[in-house]
Amino acid sequence: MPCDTPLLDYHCHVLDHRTVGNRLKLLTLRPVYAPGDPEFHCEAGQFVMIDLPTPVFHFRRPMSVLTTYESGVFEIFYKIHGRGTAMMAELQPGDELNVLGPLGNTFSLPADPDSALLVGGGIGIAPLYFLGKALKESGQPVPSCYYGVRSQREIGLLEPLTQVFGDCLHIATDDGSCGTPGNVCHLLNLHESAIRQAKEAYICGPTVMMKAASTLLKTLNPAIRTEVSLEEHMPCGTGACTGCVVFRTDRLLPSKTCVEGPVFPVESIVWPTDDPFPRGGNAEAAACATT
Amino acid sequence: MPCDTPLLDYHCHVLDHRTVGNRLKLLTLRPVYAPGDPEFHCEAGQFVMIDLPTPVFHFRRPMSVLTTYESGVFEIFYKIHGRGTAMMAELQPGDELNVLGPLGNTFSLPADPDSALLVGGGIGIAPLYFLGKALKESGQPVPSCYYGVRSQREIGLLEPLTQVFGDCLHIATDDGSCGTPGNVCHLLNLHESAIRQAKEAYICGPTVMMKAASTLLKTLNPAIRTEVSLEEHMPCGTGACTGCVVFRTDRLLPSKTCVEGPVFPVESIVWPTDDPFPRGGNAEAAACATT
Amino acid sequence: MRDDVDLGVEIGGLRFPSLILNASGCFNPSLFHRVTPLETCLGGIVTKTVTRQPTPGNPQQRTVELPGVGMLNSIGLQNPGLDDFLDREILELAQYHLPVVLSISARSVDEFGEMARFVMEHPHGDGVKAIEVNLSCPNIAKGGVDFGNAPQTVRDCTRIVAQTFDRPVFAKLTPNVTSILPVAEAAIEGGAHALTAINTVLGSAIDIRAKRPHLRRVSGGYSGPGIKPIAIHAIWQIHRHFPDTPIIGVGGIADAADVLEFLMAGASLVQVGTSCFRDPAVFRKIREDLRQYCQTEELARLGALTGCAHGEKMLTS
Amino acid sequence: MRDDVDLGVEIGGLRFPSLILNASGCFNPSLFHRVTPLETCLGGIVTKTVTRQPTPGNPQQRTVELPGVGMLNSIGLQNPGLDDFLDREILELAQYHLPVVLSISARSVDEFGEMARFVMEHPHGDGVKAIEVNLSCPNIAKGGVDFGNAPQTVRDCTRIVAQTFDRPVFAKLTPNVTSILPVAEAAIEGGAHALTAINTVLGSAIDIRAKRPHLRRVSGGYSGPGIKPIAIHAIWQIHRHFPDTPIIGVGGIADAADVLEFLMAGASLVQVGTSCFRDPAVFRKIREDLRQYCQTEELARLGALTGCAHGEKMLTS
Ligand SMILES: Cc1cc2nc3c(=O)[nH]c(=O)nc-3n(C[C@H](O)[C@H](O)[C@H](O)COP(=O)(O)OP(=O)(O)OC[C@H]3O[C@@H](n4cnc5c(N)ncnc54)[C@H](O)[C@@H]3O)c2cc1C
Ligand SMILES: Cc1cc2nc3c(=O)[nH]c(=O)nc-3n(C[C@H](O)[C@H](O)[C@H](O)COP(=O)(O)OP(=O)(O)OC[C@H]3O[C@@H](n4cnc5c(N)ncnc54)[C@H](O)[C@@H]3O)c2cc1C
Ligand SMILES: Cc1cc2nc3c(=O)[nH]c(=O)nc-3n(C[C@H](O)[C@H](O)[C@H](O)COP(=O)(O)O)c2cc1C
Ligand SMILES: Cc1cc2nc3c(=O)[nH]c(=O)nc-3n(C[C@H](O)[C@H](O)[C@H](O)COP(=O)(O)O)c2cc1C
Ligand code: FES
Ligand code: FES
Repeated sequence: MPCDTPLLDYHCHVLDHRTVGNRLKLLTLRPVYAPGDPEFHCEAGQFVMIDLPTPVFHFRRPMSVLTTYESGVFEIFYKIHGRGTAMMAELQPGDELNVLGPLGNTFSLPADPDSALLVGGGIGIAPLYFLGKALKESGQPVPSCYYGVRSQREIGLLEPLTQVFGDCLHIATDDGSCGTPGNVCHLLNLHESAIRQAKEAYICGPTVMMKAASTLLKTLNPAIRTEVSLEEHMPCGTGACTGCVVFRTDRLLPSKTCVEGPVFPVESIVWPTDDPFPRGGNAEAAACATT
Repeated sequence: MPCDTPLLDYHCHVLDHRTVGNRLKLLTLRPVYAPGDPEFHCEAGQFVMIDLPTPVFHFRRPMSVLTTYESGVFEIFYKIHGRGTAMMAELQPGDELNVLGPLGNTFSLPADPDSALLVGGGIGIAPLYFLGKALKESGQPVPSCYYGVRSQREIGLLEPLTQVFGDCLHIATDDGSCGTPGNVCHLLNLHESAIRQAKEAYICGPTVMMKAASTLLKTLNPAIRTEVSLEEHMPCGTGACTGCVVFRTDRLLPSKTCVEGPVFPVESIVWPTDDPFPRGGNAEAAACATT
Repeated sequence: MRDDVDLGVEIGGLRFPSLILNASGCFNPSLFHRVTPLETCLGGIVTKTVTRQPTPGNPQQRTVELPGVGMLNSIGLQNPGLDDFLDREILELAQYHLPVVLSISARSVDEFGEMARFVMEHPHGDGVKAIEVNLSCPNIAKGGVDFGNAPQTVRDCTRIVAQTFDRPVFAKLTPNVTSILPVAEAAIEGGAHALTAINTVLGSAIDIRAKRPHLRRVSGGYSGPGIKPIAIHAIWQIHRHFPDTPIIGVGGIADAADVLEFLMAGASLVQVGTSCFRDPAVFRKIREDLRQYCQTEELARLGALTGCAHGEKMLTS
Repeated sequence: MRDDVDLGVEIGGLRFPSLILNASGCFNPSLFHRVTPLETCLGGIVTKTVTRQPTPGNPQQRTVELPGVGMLNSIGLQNPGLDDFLDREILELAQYHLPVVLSISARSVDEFGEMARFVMEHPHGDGVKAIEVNLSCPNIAKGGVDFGNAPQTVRDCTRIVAQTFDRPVFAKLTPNVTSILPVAEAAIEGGAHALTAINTVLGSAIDIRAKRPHLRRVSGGYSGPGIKPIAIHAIWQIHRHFPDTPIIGVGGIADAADVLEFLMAGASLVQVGTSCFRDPAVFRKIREDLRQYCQTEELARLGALTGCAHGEKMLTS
């Protein structure tokens, strides 16, 4: 059955755009609605595809929604990484851009928010912040948030995070400039008992970090249900290209991260290998052009 | 021998940019010199290659220099034609752009300026204005200028033209909205005696107009020496691509309009045919890719 | 100005209400339908390429953005297989009330025949209005050389499908050949009702920071604006030599002007692939602009433009 | 940071002080020298393709701008012929103190041999340090099919030049083939010291306003950024299968990052064509950026990058 939930390419105005850390930006967008347009609405874990302000051929950039406000105003928290985000960083208040969304699935709401763990790395904190804030605003207990970054300058959202998570916010920095020195696994190890009590965990961050953190959680608490939010390259974000897939443990065909994800139960996915030239000569196999 | 006259990609500031007619613009550019840079200098008939302000792949656009001032400030008089000139039309005072030049040859100075004829069509008037002004400023008599355009709104430079040519300026408009009704050949026919007395003529405008006008001049005055300034598509403007050629009556190989031209003695060139599919099946001949 | 413009076209007895289709493997009907109802912007739906068995496809990285010019993909024909398509997906597609073109690929000539037969015999098979034979896939019997590379295999694959399937068959040609004419001719001899041109162009890109290819499989299919000149060349040549065979033009189309270029070069229908990744509403925009063009040019039938750049045809409006 | 970076490379005993050359037919030494002295930015000069006799070339329109992706050309090998080149032009080129690579094209295998012999015997012939055999030209004996399209003719043309000419011979390959490997292999068998890849890609474009092709000859050679993925694919494949044969990479290079991509894919030298039309100073910019890269990466020899994306090689700096 064709789904009839409207999905829109929202024409947005930049309301605010500020630097909040080392190459970290906070972008506030206000959708300009045409008559009949549904208000922009989204949930924790979902993302949008941001069109870049250039006539040059490009893919849109997938970005998690950090938070939404009245009238569908929403925020994106992003890191200047390559050419696309560098272009985004030039946006000025008043500038216009197209944002397709909301896309993807959502985190499943924790049965027991009190004991739930949010584990974030770098800009992976965005959807976890959304989840924490949503729980808090709906009057639920706030989960603990474990956040690992390189250094203090990489945090960006310290104030809003503190506002939402209060004492439940735990930060680790590689260089020890804020919170616990070390990576997020060191931090988790320090909170072993919380982990053992938790029923649910939500992880978002770089792949290596998600892999390590989910393994650690599983070791400490074999019964924990962990969801991870994956970051695959997304040419379309709309399930059209089959480019963004993740292989699954429970089925033959890999899943499109943009429509079946980005959130997956960790035990259902096969972590992508980091070896660009796997043994067996795959790298030199004649490419199948259309594909 | 490698020629050592410096040729520069002048970094220019837009000093002024105004609309002077129907899709007609006058662009004033000021070269910003680095230490040691030669001052921008050019002569009647020469042109520059204007880089477009876009990251998108494109060719530069060839434009005649209309006139030069102190410190190498110069003007371009152009018509908004396609995508490149439309982009140029967006330039604001203070904007920067790169201009390679001066390029091409010059008109040969008339032995007898007094009787010389300048015949212009549309934006082809630019190099002729340069020639007239240069002669006047060097204290020589001013040639007659015959200028054909569609209508009054297409003239653009009425005031400067009047200043340079005074009574020697003759205008024809297709719709009769200014000067003599009809095209430039009608106008020339009305000045038969001037044509018969002339030793030299200089023509610049659309190909059909140049072809017709030069034929008329030759008929009325077989001894007249006519130079035409050609408008070929110019990918490089620097003699690198061999794309801008015109076939010659006096040699086997065609000439590059950008380095051997744009000015040619009319009897030495073969007018390009307008038939896109000449008889003989050329159009379907297997293309030679590298070429 | 006329407002009774006909944007449609008929091929092999099958009528497409508009000559704009999606390209195989670059589309998601259910999600795109939420952006623009498909009936209002497409003339038909081309499925992603389906194989006999479910195919998991290639490992990541499968795609690369090539700024300015397009992209590379090496998806590896991921699809749930023909059973799943006919049991399930074809029923979903029926909801859009558009002709469905099934793109198929196989590992041998016989398997192509088997797939066509399977469609004929399946209770939902009549939902398939035409088959597009994707020839850009490796022929296992010939050591993995693509079927599309040689006239003989193009002829054989097309023929077995055309002989088995009683509706129109389109042969989708690869541009990765010395000349497209022998393979086009072979497909026509094999009974193709139309030729789809072009599939992706072989290309590669290196990640200079990582000092390795972007794609895990090194090379992949190049698509997007950068292949448009190659597609136009292919279509021009095919239309010049086989003017009676309709061409479905594809490769780099991003706007209505591109569609006009394809039609004038000789295409009867067009498909839009890569450019809908950036803009899922591109089909609607193209359709609106083409309708506008026909009105301004007083053209009753957009399809009348097909091949008009070849010069010898009169343009009837 | 080191400032003794070596940007040069040696092929078949011939040393190029820098691995950045111009591409054949896209350059004007005398005028570009006025923008940047050639010795300071180029490693050698490749001539436009010269034929035995003067060749007037094709009628206008010869070029089309393809916004964003590149251009088409159908120049038709216009050149004043080998006599003029050796009598006059070679003397002018001598002033730049750079190795001169003569690009040649002929209408038959024998004529290729005749041209090589002519160079050997001409009093100014020793100014030619290498010959690049342009195989993208029609073989009159084979009804106008390009020499570059078939291994046999590639081998024959290369061999006759390599047997006659006592300095390095480069075979310039066309990408318009089903696979570049057989023609690459044929050129190596014929005695090529290096392979230049790639020449232009066949393409076309329609002027939708005029309803006719932009080029008088309809199709032409596609060059510029849009062909870079095709060139990288070709170079990757050649280097993979013939790692001992140096490759001169060409196709869409516009900046230093592009050059790095070509080197890592397997090129030993590169040529820059279309992008110098917009910016004649592009050679200098590329050279400066590459020197900068080597300094930052502590690379003593830029050429050490050749093929490093293939993974099995150690990167020696
Ligand atoms: C569902 C989802 C949500 C995301 N949310 C955020 C967020 O909230 N904040 C944030 O800063 N980043 C987020 N990312 C990552 C972000 O999309 C990339 O950092 C960004 O696309 C990089 O683009 P670029 O042009 O700067 O980099 P380039 O390297 O120049 O991009 C080249 C191509 O690779 C893709 N790409 C490169 N890195 C990544 C990556 N890490 N993930 C996905 N695609 C990549 C780009 O989209 C582009 O197609 C998210 C990614 C996904 C998939
Ligand atoms: C030596 C010379 C001097 C010129 N001087 C002037 C001048 O002073 N004022 C002025 O308005 N125009 C002048 N022109 C014409 C001007 O170059 C074109 O109008 C302009 O290039 C059109 O660009 P576009 O992007 O607007 O058109 P498009 O049609 O979008 O351009 C597409 C391509 O075709 C080329 N092209 C299109 N029309 C022409 C043309 N008529 N001549 C040359 N190339 C063309 C463009 O340069 C570009 O490469 C001159 C041309 C030449 C060769
Ligand atoms: C991600 C992707 C997947 C594709 N999958 C298929 C496919 O399954 N079958 C097929 O015949 N073509 C496939 N193609 C090729 C397209 O249908 C089309 O021929 C090609 O991309 C050129 O058109 P475009 O430039 O508009 O994308 C695919 C292309 C892309 C980009
Ligand atoms: C205008 C033009 C003329 C060319 N002439 C020749 C030529 O005479 N001989 C040749 O071998 N290649 C010729 N080429 C091909 C180039 O040398 C080069 O292989 C191709 O353009 C790809 O490189 P690029 O994208 O950097 O231009 C020509 C290319 C262009 C654009
Ligand atoms: S990004 Fe295209 S299918 Fe997910
Ligand atoms: S414009 Fe390139 S040679 Fe004249």
